[in-house]
Amino acid sequence: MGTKTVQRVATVTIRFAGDSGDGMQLTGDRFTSVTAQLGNDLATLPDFPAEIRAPAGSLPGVSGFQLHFADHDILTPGDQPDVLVAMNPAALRTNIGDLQPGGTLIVNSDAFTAGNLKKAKYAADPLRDGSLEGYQVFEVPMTTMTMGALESAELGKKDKERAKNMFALGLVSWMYSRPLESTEQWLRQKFAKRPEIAEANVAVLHAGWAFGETTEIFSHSYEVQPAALPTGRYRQITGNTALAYGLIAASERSGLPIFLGSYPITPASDILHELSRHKEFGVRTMQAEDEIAGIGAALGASFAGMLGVTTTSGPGVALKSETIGLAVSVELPLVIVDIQRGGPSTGLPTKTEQADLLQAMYGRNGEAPVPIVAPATPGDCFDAAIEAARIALKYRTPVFLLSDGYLANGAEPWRVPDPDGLPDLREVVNFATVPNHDDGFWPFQRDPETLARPWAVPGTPGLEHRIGGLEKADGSGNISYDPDNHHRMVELRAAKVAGIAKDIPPLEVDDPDGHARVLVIGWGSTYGPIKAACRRARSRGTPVAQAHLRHLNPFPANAGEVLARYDRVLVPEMNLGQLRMLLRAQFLVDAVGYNRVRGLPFTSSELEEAIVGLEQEGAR
Amino acid sequence: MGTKTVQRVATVTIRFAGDSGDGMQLTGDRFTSVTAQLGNDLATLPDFPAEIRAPAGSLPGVSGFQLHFADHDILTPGDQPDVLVAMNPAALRTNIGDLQPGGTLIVNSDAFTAGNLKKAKYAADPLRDGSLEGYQVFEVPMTTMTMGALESAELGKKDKERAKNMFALGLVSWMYSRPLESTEQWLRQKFAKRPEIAEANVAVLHAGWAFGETTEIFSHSYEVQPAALPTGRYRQITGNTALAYGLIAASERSGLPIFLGSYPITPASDILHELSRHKEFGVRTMQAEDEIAGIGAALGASFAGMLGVTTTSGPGVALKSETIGLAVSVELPLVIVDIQRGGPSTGLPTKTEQADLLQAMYGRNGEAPVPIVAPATPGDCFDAAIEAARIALKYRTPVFLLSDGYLANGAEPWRVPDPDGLPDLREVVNFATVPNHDDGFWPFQRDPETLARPWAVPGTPGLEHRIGGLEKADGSGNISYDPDNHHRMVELRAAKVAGIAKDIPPLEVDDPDGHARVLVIGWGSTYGPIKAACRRARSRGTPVAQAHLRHLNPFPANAGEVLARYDRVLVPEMNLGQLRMLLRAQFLVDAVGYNRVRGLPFTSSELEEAIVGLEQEGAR
Amino acid sequence: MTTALPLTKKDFVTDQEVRWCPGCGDYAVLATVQGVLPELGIARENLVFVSGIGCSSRFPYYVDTYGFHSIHGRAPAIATGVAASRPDLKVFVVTGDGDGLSIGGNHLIHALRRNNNLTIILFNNQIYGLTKGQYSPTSELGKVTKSTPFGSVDQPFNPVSVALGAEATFVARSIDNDREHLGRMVKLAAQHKGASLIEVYQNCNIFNDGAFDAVRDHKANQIRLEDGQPIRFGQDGEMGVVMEHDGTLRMAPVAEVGEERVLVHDAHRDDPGLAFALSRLSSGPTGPTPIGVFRQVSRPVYGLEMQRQIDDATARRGRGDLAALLAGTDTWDVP
Amino acid sequence: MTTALPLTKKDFVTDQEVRWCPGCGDYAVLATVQGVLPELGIARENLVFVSGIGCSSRFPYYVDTYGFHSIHGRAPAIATGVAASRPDLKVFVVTGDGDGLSIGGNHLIHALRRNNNLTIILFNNQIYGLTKGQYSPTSELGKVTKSTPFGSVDQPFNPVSVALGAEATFVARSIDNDREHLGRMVKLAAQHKGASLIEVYQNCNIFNDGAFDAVRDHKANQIRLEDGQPIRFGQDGEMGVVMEHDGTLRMAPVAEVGEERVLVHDAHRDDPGLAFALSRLSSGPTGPTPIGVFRQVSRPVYGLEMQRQIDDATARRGRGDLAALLAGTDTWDVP
Ligand SMILES: Cc1ncc(C[n+]2csc(CCOP(=O)(O)OP(=O)(O)O)c2C)c(N)n1
Ligand SMILES: Cc1ncc(C[n+]2csc(CCOP(=O)(O)OP(=O)(O)O)c2C)c(N)n1
Ligand code: SF4
Ligand code: SF4
Ligand SMILES: [Mg+2]
Ligand SMILES: [Mg+2]
Repeated sequence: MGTKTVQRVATVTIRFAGDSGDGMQLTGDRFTSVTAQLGNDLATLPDFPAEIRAPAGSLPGVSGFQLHFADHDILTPGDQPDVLVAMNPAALRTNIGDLQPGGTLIVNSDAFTAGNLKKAKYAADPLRDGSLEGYQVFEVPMTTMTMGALESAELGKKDKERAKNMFALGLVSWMYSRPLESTEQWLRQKFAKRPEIAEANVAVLHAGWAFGETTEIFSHSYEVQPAALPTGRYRQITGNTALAYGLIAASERSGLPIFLGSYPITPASDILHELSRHKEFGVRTMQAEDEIAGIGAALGASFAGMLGVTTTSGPGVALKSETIGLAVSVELPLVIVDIQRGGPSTGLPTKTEQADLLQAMYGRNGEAPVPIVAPATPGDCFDAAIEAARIALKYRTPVFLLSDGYLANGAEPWRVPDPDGLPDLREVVNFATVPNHDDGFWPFQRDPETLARPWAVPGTPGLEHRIGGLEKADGSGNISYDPDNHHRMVELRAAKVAGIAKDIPPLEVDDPDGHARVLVIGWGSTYGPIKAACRRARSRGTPVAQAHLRHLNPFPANAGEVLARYDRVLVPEMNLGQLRMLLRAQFLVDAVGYNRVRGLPFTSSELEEAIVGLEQEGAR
Repeated sequence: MGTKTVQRVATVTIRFAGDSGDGMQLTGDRFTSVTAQLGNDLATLPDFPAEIRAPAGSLPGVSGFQLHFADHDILTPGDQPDVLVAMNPAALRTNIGDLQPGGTLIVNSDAFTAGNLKKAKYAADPLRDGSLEGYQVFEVPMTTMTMGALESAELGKKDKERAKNMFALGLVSWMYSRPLESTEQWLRQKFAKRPEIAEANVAVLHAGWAFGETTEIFSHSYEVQPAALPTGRYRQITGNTALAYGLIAASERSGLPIFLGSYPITPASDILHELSRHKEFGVRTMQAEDEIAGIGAALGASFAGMLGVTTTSGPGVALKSETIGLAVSVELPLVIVDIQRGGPSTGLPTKTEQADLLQAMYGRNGEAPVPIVAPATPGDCFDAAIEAARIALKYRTPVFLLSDGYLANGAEPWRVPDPDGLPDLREVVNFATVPNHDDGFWPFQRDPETLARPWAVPGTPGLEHRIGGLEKADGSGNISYDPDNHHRMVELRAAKVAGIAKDIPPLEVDDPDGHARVLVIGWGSTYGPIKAACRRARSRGTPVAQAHLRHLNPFPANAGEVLARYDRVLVPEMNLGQLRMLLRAQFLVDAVGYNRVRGLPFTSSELEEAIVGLEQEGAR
Repeated sequence: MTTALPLTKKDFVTDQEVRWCPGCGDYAVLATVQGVLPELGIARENLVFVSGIGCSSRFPYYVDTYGFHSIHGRAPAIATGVAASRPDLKVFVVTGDGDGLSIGGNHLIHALRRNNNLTIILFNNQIYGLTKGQYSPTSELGKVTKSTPFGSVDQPFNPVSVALGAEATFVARSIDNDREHLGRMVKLAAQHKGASLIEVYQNCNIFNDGAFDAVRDHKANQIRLEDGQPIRFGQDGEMGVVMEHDGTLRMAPVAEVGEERVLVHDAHRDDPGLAFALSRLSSGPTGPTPIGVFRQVSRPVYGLEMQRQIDDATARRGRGDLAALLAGTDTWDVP
Repeated sequence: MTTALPLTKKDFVTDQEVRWCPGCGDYAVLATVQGVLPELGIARENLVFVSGIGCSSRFPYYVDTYGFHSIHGRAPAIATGVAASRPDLKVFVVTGDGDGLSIGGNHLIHALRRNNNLTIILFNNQIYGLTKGQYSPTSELGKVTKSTPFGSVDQPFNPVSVALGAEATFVARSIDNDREHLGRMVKLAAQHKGASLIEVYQNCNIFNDGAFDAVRDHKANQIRLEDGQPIRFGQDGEMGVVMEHDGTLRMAPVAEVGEERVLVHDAHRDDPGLAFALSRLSSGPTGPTPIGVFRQVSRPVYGLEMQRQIDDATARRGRGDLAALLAGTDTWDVP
């Protein structure tokens, strides 16, 4: 380390922002990776435009990556960054509003040309007009320094210039005492085929570090101690990777190969990408011609005895609706992964939202109940995927796994699980091998306990049978138009799904004070902000209870009883009140919502205000 | 008329049942038509198998047609027939359970052969084994008599035999004093190209009548006086025809030609068929390659300034989900007609159900509100279609029109409306013709009153603009990824639909006693059975209030206030409680359901029991 | 419990009542398929029939194998999942002209392109049967139906042309009641490695009776394509198909043009040009129309390639190790 | 307020920032289309661009006419509604290889079959651009992408063959940066009565750079189809396309086979056989590949026929009378 003083801080939020072509996602990823390895707890929030590359320097072209890391366990990517790195005027303009008052702003001053200012719709240069007075501004001519560092390198000008994100990374790494070695290694591996590029990037990385250490501008650097996380081996993981791994784990633990039928769509495509790399686990991935074919193939594979999976986002779910109804009707296992994004319609493809809950519940013709599981954090996507597969296999039913764009791309440290400790799914698979009736094999002769039907896969001699989407006679599964049989089957399908409540953990409440009058209840990715907000409220002296639903259909058996215990129930959701609607209908509680649909995760401070406000409104 | 005595009765329910090939639907239709012209009130319930023609004589091949007619206004096709005409053993077997104890059973005794008995799974001949003792059984050798009547006709044996339904019709016409002339005319017109067939049918029709009049078996016939319906010109109409006419009326009254994009599906296809016959109204019908193309073309036509309509049933709605979301996002008028049938999945295609309400509400990604209108009776499909079109045009929004299989095929007398008395929709169309902003034309500059956006159609010079499914900036409609704009647009779209509550009539309550403690509230085709049940309950001394929702989204402004007035709220639905869920969530009332999903309309007696039971359970 | 081979037709008959209209062409196709299945020498449990929705799509209920009566148009997609995940199974798809070419057209062309192991039997009756008689994408121009009371105004598809345009590796056509020919086609298709499509002219005697009579009832109008044979037809083979110098095909009396000019059929030609040209000989089954195998070529099979990639990866990297996967390469320990 | 004709290219440029990657082939196509639109002599307000989703589908935002950026794959369906209800408009569809041939394949083939008045510009970059680089149905076999890290295992479509198999009446191919040729194709397509499809080879320099270089950069590999002209190509037209006696097409040095044997292109031939054979000359843009109009024939136009039926009905029965319709023929009066 250098000669300047090092100041210890508990928690820092940094945002890297620049043009889509500036490599901000990569910069953020690398910083995250190193930070994770240093043992900090962390959470990230990448935020990129819907275009591949909007015009350079334009406002819609800005891409950002926010990272919150700390010496204790944290729950969100941070409300307002302490540090903003802005690689050009457009990045400054779209991000400065979020920076903490008094926060640190590092800009690439070389990019503040008249042309770029105009593209960013700045009338005057903000570096000159005093508008940044409330911040600690560091103007760093990053492009110049980068070119300087590469003066003698045998590289084109463009390639040289492109390395400037490494300068920013080097500088910020120095500021927060992050070592460079692992990024060096990573660069050399990534550019193995073009070592000149690797070395140029390494050189610039070091130049950035050296700039921090040697210039007068920065008086000191910071240090964030490792967090006291539970003992174990850790890695950093994003939600989509964790989800893919969860599926592979479910496959390994059930003995059924995965068949993924999918059609690319942001922000779900990465699961397809990830799974298609792991063929040595017997994973079959099919990029289908469309979403309907994707789920159709997955359902066909389930019929054939695979772990059928389909991955998509909201518009894809809409297209799959009819086939989901078929899966309900033929009662085959199927995991339907919906990485929710901003809607309606194409909406905001790269932004997060929670507005597909009711689509998952009701988006099909007829009475067609489907269990729903939702992960709470990126790492939890792993366990939630296993849980979704468990329910699908055990109850022979399609199951929704509702993640979202924030979980998908957000990263956090993750304690690597021991495979042997994961649920054993072999017993729930339980293929039928022998006839179950005097008449041979009755595909709708249910297990009296779970109401699940037997699963006989092609290739099993003697159990040849036919299934389909027409109503089936209870038991034999033959086509039946009998009115009372139809009613019975409708009720049986509903009862099967409702019965899962017996098979899931009760809803837990976190109420350290024990006398909270307000309960905050959420689902999915709002977990972090809600939990953080509750902590903040409590530390302000406002008692509040918190609960989080992992199972949205059915609800845990004790959910009604939990809700009844509190005077007021607050349901924060990144939609207009979808869970709230379900809770009100089922439990007749006057739950109120905190609803913002901005394509971004909640900040803990806005939720804190909502909690404190409701508590002050008082008891019933 | 003949020589036998004629007994006057107030109300009769007859069911014709036979093989799919026996022409029961036609027989029922003819009887209905004549009955309507006699001025009786009536309601019908056709019930046919999903197969075109299941094997002759088999149980799944049975087709039935029930008709209830009376000298007063009636509401349902009748709970239990007074008269059952069974053309073969299979028809007897599947229908006898519904016949009133002591009811009249007329069988074609010729069809009770060993083979047919076996196909109907009768171990013994029911005509011989005493099992029909509780009924008044008339064995009529209809086939023999038919062949006899046609002995000298120049026709093949098959054609002759096929006329036996006319024998049944003639006989029953005699029994209920229905004249034959109009059926004679009808036959001659239908078989204009094959007069020998027409004449054969006429001859058999008369033979049936003569059989009733002359043989000893029947001691007397019946007469049902005309009902005292409101003054006016009447015709008989089915729900699907009324709905098609309603669309044409909306087109005429708005000045916009209809463009129907549709894909055939039971029980919606007849609307496509009906509309495609009326090209002289400028109606364009396109049988698309699938449901998605159907709605896509309709939406494209709306963009181009037509009255865009798509018609389908539940599975088709599932497929259209994504495009409905697009329509919500681009805010164009579109009428989406869903003739609900038994689900989930392919389900029971020819049976009725109400289980698409929540799909209509929520079956799309993101927050995508869509108004919902539901007709209550076959004739009401006309007005409901106009109302759906009115909302769509005025608010620039897709609107769901939720009918069902029972309304679609059921018939009733309908007072022919005066076109000039229908709503004038010209003013709500109101195409934009000039720029609305300094920057030219802003397609999302809303009307402050309705929140509707302007509708500028191609061909209008100077208003060229682009719309799409990405989030749009409030006002200009340019693509916008701004978080606050997204939240605002989500709220604006919701507010626009919620605001329709101001523009629809309040919920009316029928509570003749004025002190009912129980409110029965329904929607859609359960209107008749619910109303009838309330009458029955009241006549038993049970006070009960009744209300029926025509608008399901938004609810009428006073709905919550109405619900709050009663101790108990009963929601009968042919689903597992979809409206109930919405009412509970929105109004926090502990509504209870009466839910049967049997593919058949409710009987008024089962609802009567439910009402009386709830009233006896008592107040809160 | 495997049914002992060889099987007989009876082994493939289920206890379900067949519910088609009396006289429907579907009966004959069912009987022929049930008759041919034993000849494939595949155990019943390894056969799967997947269908969509339509009269024809009721087929699986009547064949005693594994079966899946799915939803409208989606059978090729669902069957793709079965076949791609279980190359040990023999998978059939049964579909109609509406099911396969209208709503399901995309899945069909992609299934053909993908060349997965599927035998697709397309019952073309040029009408929507189950929904009671609307026109279909194979109905002739001007067709008057319930949904086109003034006649249809759009060109029909030629299913064989569509398939060839979509890179199909096996395309054939046959006729519902020609037991021998249809049986042979089904067997050839079933034995093809990859995707095979048979268009079957099927009479719907209720809603489109007689649509194929010109070909079905008149052998002289059946241009029988036999690989390696001159393409002759007519009462006594007096007619032949000849190629003009500009590549167009023409039907001509053999006596007039000479035997040597009669085109010799080559189903195995790599280039689908000839097969396509043959598919255009008739634009509807109203005159001389080719039946038989238009094309049969060999291409990589989707499901097998998928399996190969799995085998390769496993051979190269060893069977997946879950613990190693979960840990990845960048871990740290919290003590 | 109608913009005065003649218009200029500038009249078709919107105020929206164009958001494609620098260097993307889409820019050139946009400029060419904007340049050709004035030549159509159609007022701006009577032009409509409908697109699906994909990089290419952003197109309508940049063209100052009426526009509809719809959802993935559905543009042909939506445009069909526009064109069928308003024959007075000129409707374009802009789509990609994923949008148009993967998810939207069915709508595309039906739009072609139906022959509605639509000009479909298919941007084929053999990749999914917007979703950052998965393989598409036109990607070559073995393509390594994010979703196929071990290489794709399925045959691609040849878009021209697909279109011809689907009864298309106008099919052409061109190249993004060949302004003259592309402009000519767009103009011909736009003037065609019925559905027209142009496949445009479009370079995606981010995810599939250079996919078309062999044809794009090497004029010698461009087999230019010109109606009525011998099909010659190469540096100096030294190569030609000849037809073998069995109907197969072959590329050969003209000097070797003789000029008279070189095939003369006939785009208007009723039978699509020749066009189809030409589409098979190259199985991917890696060697000599035909560009130009493969086929242009005349068939009834859907929207116009629809209009005709309305006009006929109105002429025959008179304009509809609502009161008469509602009353029908069987009424009775209640006094
Ligand atoms: C999603 C959906 N759309 C429409 C239908 C209605 N439908 C059932 S079968 C069919 C067409 C049948 O025609 P075809 O495929 O030719 O089969 P056929 O009955 O003639 O054998 C239609 C439109 C449906 N069941 N599901
Ligand atoms: C229903 C739906 N599925 C998937 C997507 C995601 N998606 C957007 S564009 C696209 C493919 C783009 O490829 P292509 O059509 O070739 O256009 P390009 O970007 O290459 O121009 C996909 C899969 C979507 N937006 N909607
Ligand atoms: S409707 Fe036609 S295709 Fe369907 S079963 Fe009857 S005859 Fe066969
Ligand atoms: S990703 Fe490819 S196709 Fe899309 S804008 Fe960039 S270069 Fe063009
Ligand atoms: Mg058919
Ligand atoms: Mg592409």
